Amino acid sequence: MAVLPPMPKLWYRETKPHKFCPGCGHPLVLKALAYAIEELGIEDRTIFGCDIGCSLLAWDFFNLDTVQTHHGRTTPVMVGIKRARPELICIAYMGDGGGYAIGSQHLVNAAVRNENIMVVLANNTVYAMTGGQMAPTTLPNQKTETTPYGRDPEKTGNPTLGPEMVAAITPDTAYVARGTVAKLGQLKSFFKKGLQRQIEGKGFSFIEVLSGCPTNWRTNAEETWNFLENEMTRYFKVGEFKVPGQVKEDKNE
Amino acid sequence: MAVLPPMPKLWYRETKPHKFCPGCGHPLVLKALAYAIEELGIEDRTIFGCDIGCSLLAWDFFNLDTVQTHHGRTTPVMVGIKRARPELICIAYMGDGGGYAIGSQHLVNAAVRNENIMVVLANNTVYAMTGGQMAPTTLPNQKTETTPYGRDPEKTGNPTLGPEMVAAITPDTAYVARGTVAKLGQLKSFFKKGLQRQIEGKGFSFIEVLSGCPTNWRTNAEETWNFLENEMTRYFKVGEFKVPGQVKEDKNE
Amino acid sequence: MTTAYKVITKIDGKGVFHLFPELCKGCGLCMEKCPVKTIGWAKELGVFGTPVVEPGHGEPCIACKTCEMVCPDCAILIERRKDEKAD
Amino acid sequence: MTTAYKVITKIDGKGVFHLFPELCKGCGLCMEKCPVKTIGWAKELGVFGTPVVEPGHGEPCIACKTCEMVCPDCAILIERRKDEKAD
Amino acid sequence: MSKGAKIVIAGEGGQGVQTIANMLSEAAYEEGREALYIPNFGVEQRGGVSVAYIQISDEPIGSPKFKDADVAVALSKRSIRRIAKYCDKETIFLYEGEITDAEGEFPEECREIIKVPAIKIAKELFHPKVFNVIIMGFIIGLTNVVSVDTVKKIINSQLEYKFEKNPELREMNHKALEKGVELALNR
Amino acid sequence: MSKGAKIVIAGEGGQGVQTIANMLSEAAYEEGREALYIPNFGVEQRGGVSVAYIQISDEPIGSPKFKDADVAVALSKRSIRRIAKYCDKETIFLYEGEITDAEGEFPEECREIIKVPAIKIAKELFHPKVFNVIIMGFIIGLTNVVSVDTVKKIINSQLEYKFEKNPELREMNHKALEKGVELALNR
Amino acid sequence: MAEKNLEPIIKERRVFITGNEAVAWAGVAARADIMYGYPITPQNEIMHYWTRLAPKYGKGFLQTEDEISAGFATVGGVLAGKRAFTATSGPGNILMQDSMSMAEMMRIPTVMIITQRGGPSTATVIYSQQETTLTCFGGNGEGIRIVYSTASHQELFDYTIKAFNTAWKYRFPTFVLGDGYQSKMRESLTIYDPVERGIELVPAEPFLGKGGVAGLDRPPVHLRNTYNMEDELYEVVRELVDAYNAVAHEIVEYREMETEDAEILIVAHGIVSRAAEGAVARLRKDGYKVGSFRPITLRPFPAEQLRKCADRAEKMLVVESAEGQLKKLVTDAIYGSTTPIETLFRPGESITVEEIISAVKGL
Amino acid sequence: MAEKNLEPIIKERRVFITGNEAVAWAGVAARADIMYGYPITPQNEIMHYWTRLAPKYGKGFLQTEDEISAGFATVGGVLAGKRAFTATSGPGNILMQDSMSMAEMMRIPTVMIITQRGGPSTATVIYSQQETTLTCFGGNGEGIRIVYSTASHQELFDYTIKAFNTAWKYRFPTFVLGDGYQSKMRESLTIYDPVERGIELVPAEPFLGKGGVAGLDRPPVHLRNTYNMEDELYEVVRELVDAYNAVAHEIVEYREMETEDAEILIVAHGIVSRAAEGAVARLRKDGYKVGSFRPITLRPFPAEQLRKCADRAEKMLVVESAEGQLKKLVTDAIYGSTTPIETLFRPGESITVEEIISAVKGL
Ligand SMILES: Cc1ncc(C[n+]2csc(CCOP(=O)(O)OP(=O)(O)O)c2C)c(N)n1
Ligand SMILES: Cc1ncc(C[n+]2csc(CCOP(=O)(O)OP(=O)(O)O)c2C)c(N)n1
Ligand code: SF4
Ligand code: SF4
Ligand code: SF4
Ligand code: SF4
Ligand code: SF4
Ligand code: SF4
Ligand SMILES: [Mg+2]
Ligand SMILES: [Mg+2]
Repeated sequence: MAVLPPMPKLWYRETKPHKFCPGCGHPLVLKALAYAIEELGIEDRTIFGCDIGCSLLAWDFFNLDTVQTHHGRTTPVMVGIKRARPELICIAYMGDGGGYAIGSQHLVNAAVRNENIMVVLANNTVYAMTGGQMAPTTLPNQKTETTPYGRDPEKTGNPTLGPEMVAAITPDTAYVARGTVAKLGQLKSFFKKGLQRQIEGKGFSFIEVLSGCPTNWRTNAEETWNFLENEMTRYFKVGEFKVPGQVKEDKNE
Repeated sequence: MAVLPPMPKLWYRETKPHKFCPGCGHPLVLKALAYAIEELGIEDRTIFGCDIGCSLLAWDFFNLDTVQTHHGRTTPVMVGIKRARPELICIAYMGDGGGYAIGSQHLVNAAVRNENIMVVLANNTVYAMTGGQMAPTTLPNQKTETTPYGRDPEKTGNPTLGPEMVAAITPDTAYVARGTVAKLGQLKSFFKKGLQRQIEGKGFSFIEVLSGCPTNWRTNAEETWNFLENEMTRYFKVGEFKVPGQVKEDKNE
Repeated sequence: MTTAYKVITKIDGKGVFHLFPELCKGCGLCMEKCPVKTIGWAKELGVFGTPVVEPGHGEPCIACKTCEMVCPDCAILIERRKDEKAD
Repeated sequence: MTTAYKVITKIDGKGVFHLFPELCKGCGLCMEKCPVKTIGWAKELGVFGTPVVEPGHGEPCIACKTCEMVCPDCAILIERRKDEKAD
Repeated sequence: MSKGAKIVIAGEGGQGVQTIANMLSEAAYEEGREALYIPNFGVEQRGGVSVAYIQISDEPIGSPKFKDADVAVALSKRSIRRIAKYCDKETIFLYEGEITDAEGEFPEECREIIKVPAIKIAKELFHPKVFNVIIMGFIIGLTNVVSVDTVKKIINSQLEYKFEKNPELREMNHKALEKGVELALNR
Repeated sequence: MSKGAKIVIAGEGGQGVQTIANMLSEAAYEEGREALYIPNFGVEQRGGVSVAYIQISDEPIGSPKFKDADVAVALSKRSIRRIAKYCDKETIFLYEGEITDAEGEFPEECREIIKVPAIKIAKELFHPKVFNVIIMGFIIGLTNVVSVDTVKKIINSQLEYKFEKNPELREMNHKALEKGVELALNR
Repeated sequence: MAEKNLEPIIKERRVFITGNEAVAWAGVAARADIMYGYPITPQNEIMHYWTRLAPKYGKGFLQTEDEISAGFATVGGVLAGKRAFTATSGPGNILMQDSMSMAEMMRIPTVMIITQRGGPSTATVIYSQQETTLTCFGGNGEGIRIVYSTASHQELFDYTIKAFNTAWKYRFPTFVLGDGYQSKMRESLTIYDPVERGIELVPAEPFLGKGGVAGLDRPPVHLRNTYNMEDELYEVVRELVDAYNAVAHEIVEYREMETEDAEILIVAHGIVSRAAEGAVARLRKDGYKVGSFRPITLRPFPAEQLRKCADRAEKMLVVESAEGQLKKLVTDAIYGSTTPIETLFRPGESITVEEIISAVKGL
Repeated sequence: MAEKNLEPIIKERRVFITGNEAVAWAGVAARADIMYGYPITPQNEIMHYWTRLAPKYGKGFLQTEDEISAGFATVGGVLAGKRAFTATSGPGNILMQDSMSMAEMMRIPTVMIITQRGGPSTATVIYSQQETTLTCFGGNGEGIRIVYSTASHQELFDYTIKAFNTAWKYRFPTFVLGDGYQSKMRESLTIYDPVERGIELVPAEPFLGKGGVAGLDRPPVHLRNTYNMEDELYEVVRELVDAYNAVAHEIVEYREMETEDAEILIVAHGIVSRAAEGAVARLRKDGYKVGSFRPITLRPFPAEQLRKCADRAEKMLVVESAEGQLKKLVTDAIYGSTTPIETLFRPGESITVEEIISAVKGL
């Protein structure tokens, strides 16, 4: 038997090597996601939607019916699909720019309405596809193409804390977590929990993933891991923010 | 001396009686706001911006330079003004539809960036100007023109909790509160605190106000007060959510 | 900028109840909030052709000014009848 | 749908290190994560014309499969040399 | 004028302008005529003058609005100005009898200006609320554009829910309608 | 061909295509000529073939892209296909000497096809990294479109920061450039 | 899609309703499955009626957070294989152009009802024909779409049904253009079940989620609207344009009145064409040789048909409640014709029979 | 706005830079105060250079959450009396139309740079002329705006400066149209300080926050874009259109080449006009009587000027990297002319001198 690359079955081989840069975090997210879907056995009814941003490079990534949408608009497209055909499992995949900036109204309102879809957001602290501008998640003092002297929180605020925000506005049945490509096993389990919610018709799940962008960070492998595991985690706590059943916050009513 | 109506000095008399319906909450919000501005003595540099929604009826309401913008776009217009002329005090006035639905990306991102403006949002649980459709704040089971059989939280989620959300994403220097037209004195004090933040250059303030819409609620005066004071407050807690200095939540770093 | 307003003045309890019919839209919010329920419909018509309000329909006015405060149209001005302080 | 892939197989410590040069983009992520630092640059070139990786640059491989997991391109397959269970 | 009519009615919100406009057009539709009724609307939910444009015809109807009303009706003083522009020298202009000091606002040219004391008569004979039905009757008497019977049928079906609670109302409305027609015929 | 030239260069990201394209065009600008350089770009940040279009002329330059390159240069195998369409019968087609088995991809018609063993020579005489400079020299030798001296000046100013750290690099780059010119002249 | 149930979905009957109500009923009649929408005057009552009808007919509705979302959710619904539609106006129409550009690029058969209001900007909620250019060519594209401009409640009903058929048959985004008057006014029309009348309903089919395991039973569907190279894109757009042009002649619709011997040709669309036809009728009585031409499809435009009438006439009068938006369609369609064009432009305001008559008399 | 400081803000010099860099420098030269923007290829480097230049020249920058916000924030900046501008492309251009419609309605002198990319939809990030219609007529309005279509880096620089002057002088939203090639390519141009060259900079003035206490020292400023009645709106739009038409002749710009005796007239705008002019030069050498006409302002369009040339020619060839967007401007401008129009449309793709030559030869 020929030795074959250890690719998830769900990865569409005809398009591999994929289009992401060397060392990119996106394919790692998509690896964990593939395993989660395979383990749940929902390949036959899962629809994948990707945003504009480097996530668009995943438009032909999976053995899944896939639609590449517009910058920030993957959430409404997937909501539209889900509302039309609730039997489909819908996953919206986007970057931090797509989810927290231009598409934030969709994220917030899909969360509030408890839409029965899963949103996966790759947080790489920059607008990667457009060449490394400031994103809502850019760290204080981080240099980007539009903060050439470092992001000044006095002028542009602190990084957006997405899962924290979504947890604050979703009902108890929702699932909200932040994973990282540095912990793929954990990430897979987060995805499975989120998808499980959807399978059960229990509503919205949101998983942010800390993800590397060596190209725009201009980092080598060591620096990439360091930024991911040490710099980013100082602001972005990895873990679960809302697990159905485990109610943390006090609630009105 | 002729007896004169007890109007705030800041109300522009040429346009009174104003254009709001009998019993509307908007003018009560604008009464408290007027007193707050007068008491702070910032009439000479305050710019008022109103949204499309019944708030647009305030386009000629005040003795203040005023701009009526687009539905949901008052926040960015006021941010644009403030960034261009930081010496001006900028107040963005909008409804729950304008702020939590179509303009939610602006609200969220202005909050995260800690823009040095004040956003005032009148929550009347409906899209009033367009004739009473469901708003993000419509109460469970509340009948509206687009939820003719009552809002079903299973299908469209629970009411948006705006100040709770904004408190979750703003820095400690921000001011976040929810007032009600049923407590005008308290409301005025919330406005003053928010404006004080801005005067000091300390950043974003957000005040949601529970506000009546007898026209679309189809309520008489008694029912209006009852809905405002009893129904709405079951979901929407009146009070301060973020007062600089009084840190409540645990924070990352 | 001082425009002259028509005013209907009625005295009740401790209060001098000034009502500006060109402003009153007859919403009734004041009525509901009056602690002594003295406010009721008058026969005069307001700006929208609907009845305005007047005191004298319940216990005497205590000049608490609640009605003045809650009127969305600033159509009521309350003065204390005696030389008590107004606030 | 099974495409044949070129493979470079090298043995190191407990591991059989299969590297697929048509997939490896030479990012080095695997190298950094190897607990025994056995991964280093090879002289063979990968899909982008940059060097691929190989074992043998540090302590012997313990077949932990970390490199396999962290490779964004699924360019490494690790097999245990002995008849130990693979996972 | 029995063939068709263009009618514009204006008044304050709450005076029942749209109600009678709707009934008139619905009656014409019921009689198999072409009818088009368009309410005015603006950004405000309430306040402001309420205007209704009605066209009844035996031929397809063109633009929903028109500049040459056959009948123009003003129910309140400030509504006069809003409809004056729809009047030409063929227009019969009606105004409510309680409107005073408004001569300056009247349309510059029109065939006839008629004061209709509908509120007064309604108060005297029926109830102030049905003054708009008297006006409707007056319009019918004037134009003959729909039959009184059809309008009664429409009144019955549209106000059914009210009449159920209070059957005397039916009679009152029918009477008011007839009174209006009578006023027009005896003008 | 001294008057002007249309040059298209393609290779893998990292081979230095845009660097030499930029230098060539900047040199022409420096010499007071009209010059236009446009890099290709797509949605991907990396990966994919990197293409550069250069035009140097004494007259105003029209479209930034062209279909009739004077010189077309392929530095990697899969870049050949990307530039074949810019070749016509006047085009001189250059390809890097290490490319093998690519004959099928070559442009259908062109004036001349030349293999330039730049990588080999760079490895032997200098350092693999300067193979693109040899290519640049070859283009200059072929077209004479800018002077070697100007290009050296541009190399000096653009790589200043590198040369400061490692002064030998300057000499190496200059030599590589000259070697390229020489190769072209002796072809 | 064809009904098992032999009962007509709507009992054929004559009704006296508003245009918005007619559209909601037409949606039911067309077997639309789901509506996505965001409130905006004057289209609101389409949603109001739909939300009342939807549960009775087992249909879906989602009120989204804005028009951007409504447009993209509609795209999603269609991709999922459902007869999805939306409705909007004015500023909402602007915001939906982004999703409609996507639909244009990917040939997604969206259906959208536009009830024009005054412009530019928020302007008025009442009426205009100022969204003609926007609806025909909005977005960063080439207007590869179908636009029906309706003039009566009957047409609103008929063309809303037809829009679903056209969209699914040709796979171009399809628009039904109306206006605020039509939305709010009441006039009579006949509502009916198209199936009962023998009108075949073109079935909807899923683009995504076609069944089977993607990559196992069939190749996965991978849809995109982004390309890396300009020549790739050119091919795509060329194909789109060619496909569109190839079927345009099947799609064009128009209406002529007394054009045979018309010396003066009035051109108008939508509700203004009713005033134009009214004017023609009256002017003919007065002996004027006037005719009218009304494009029903604004995209594709009945160019050849208009050119014929135009060439016969001595003068044309383009009449619209906008500042030359129809005129641009006309001049582009019949360029080369030498019949002079006069105009009556009333941006944001209605145009009456009388005004057209006096404009014609003043020519 | 005039400088106290006698130092020129930019030392006049010849540079070899990208178009995006040229725009950023032009912003500085024009004394722009603040830029609001959202990333989109190919305009990104305008922001990149601006954020590097801004602190040095005491200028502001805000990266907003989307283009909707960037457009409306620009409106805000202008209302506050600052020379504010923004830049975008493609889908971003669609999203900014809402704010530009507001600017159109309220005569807010916004300045916006458009670097066209492929369409429809996300398409490509590279190049096109497919945003011509969108930029000229986007939104629910009548295109009451000024659009300069540039063809070189020098023009990008010159017209960006000019745009601020035009905008503030006439108070119409003003657009500088470029494309992705121009954004990314390098060619030479001269940058300079317009003040030093004696170009007067029209001062900006606040619409809001004019000083004094509103309602005490002066009436408050109350700005709106919403009206209650259609006749009110009609008056507003009429006034806008009239004001625009009255000054259009002062604004129009165009460029002719060899049109005097041209039998064939090539019409092209933007960077394609360079290929057109190149083709004319070469064809003339071969004895072809060819000329070219290039509208520099697409809004207002140099209609009379083009008509003159068109009437002299035997044939016209409209050439554009879009499917007839320029052609529609042309046919509307010169309707009545009988010179036949042939076309060379390459939506989303560049057009070379050679292609134009062979198109002309094939006529
Ligand atoms: C409406 C619109 N605005 C802007 C863009 C340009 N754009 C494409 S990708 C992108 C940034 C993507 O950043 P993010 O969402 O963080 O994804 P990443 O590339 O970092 O994975 C932007 C702004 C666009 N395509 N459409
Ligand atoms: C882009 C756009 N979409 C929709 C509308 C229509 N619209 C006007 S007001 C309004 C609702 C306003 O509701 P809210 O913001 O809650 O204010 P309220 O009237 O309740 O005070 C809507 C949807 C619009 N003007 N513009
Ligand atoms: S630019 Fe960054 S995020 Fe995009 S593919 Fe490359 S590494 Fe990944
Ligand atoms: S509709 Fe409601 S919110 Fe609007 S003015 Fe009337 S009462 Fe106030
Ligand atoms: S002042 Fe107080 S007591 Fe007197 S009428 Fe008003 S609310 Fe009633
Ligand atoms: S609250 Fe004001 S407007 Fe309402 S009834 Fe009382 S006095 Fe009149
Ligand atoms: S399996 Fe583990 S020890 Fe072996 S090379 Fe990979 S990471 Fe290193
Ligand atoms: S992680 Fe994968 S792609 Fe990167 S160097 Fe290692 S094997 Fe190659
Ligand atoms: Mg990102
Ligand atoms: Mg509301």
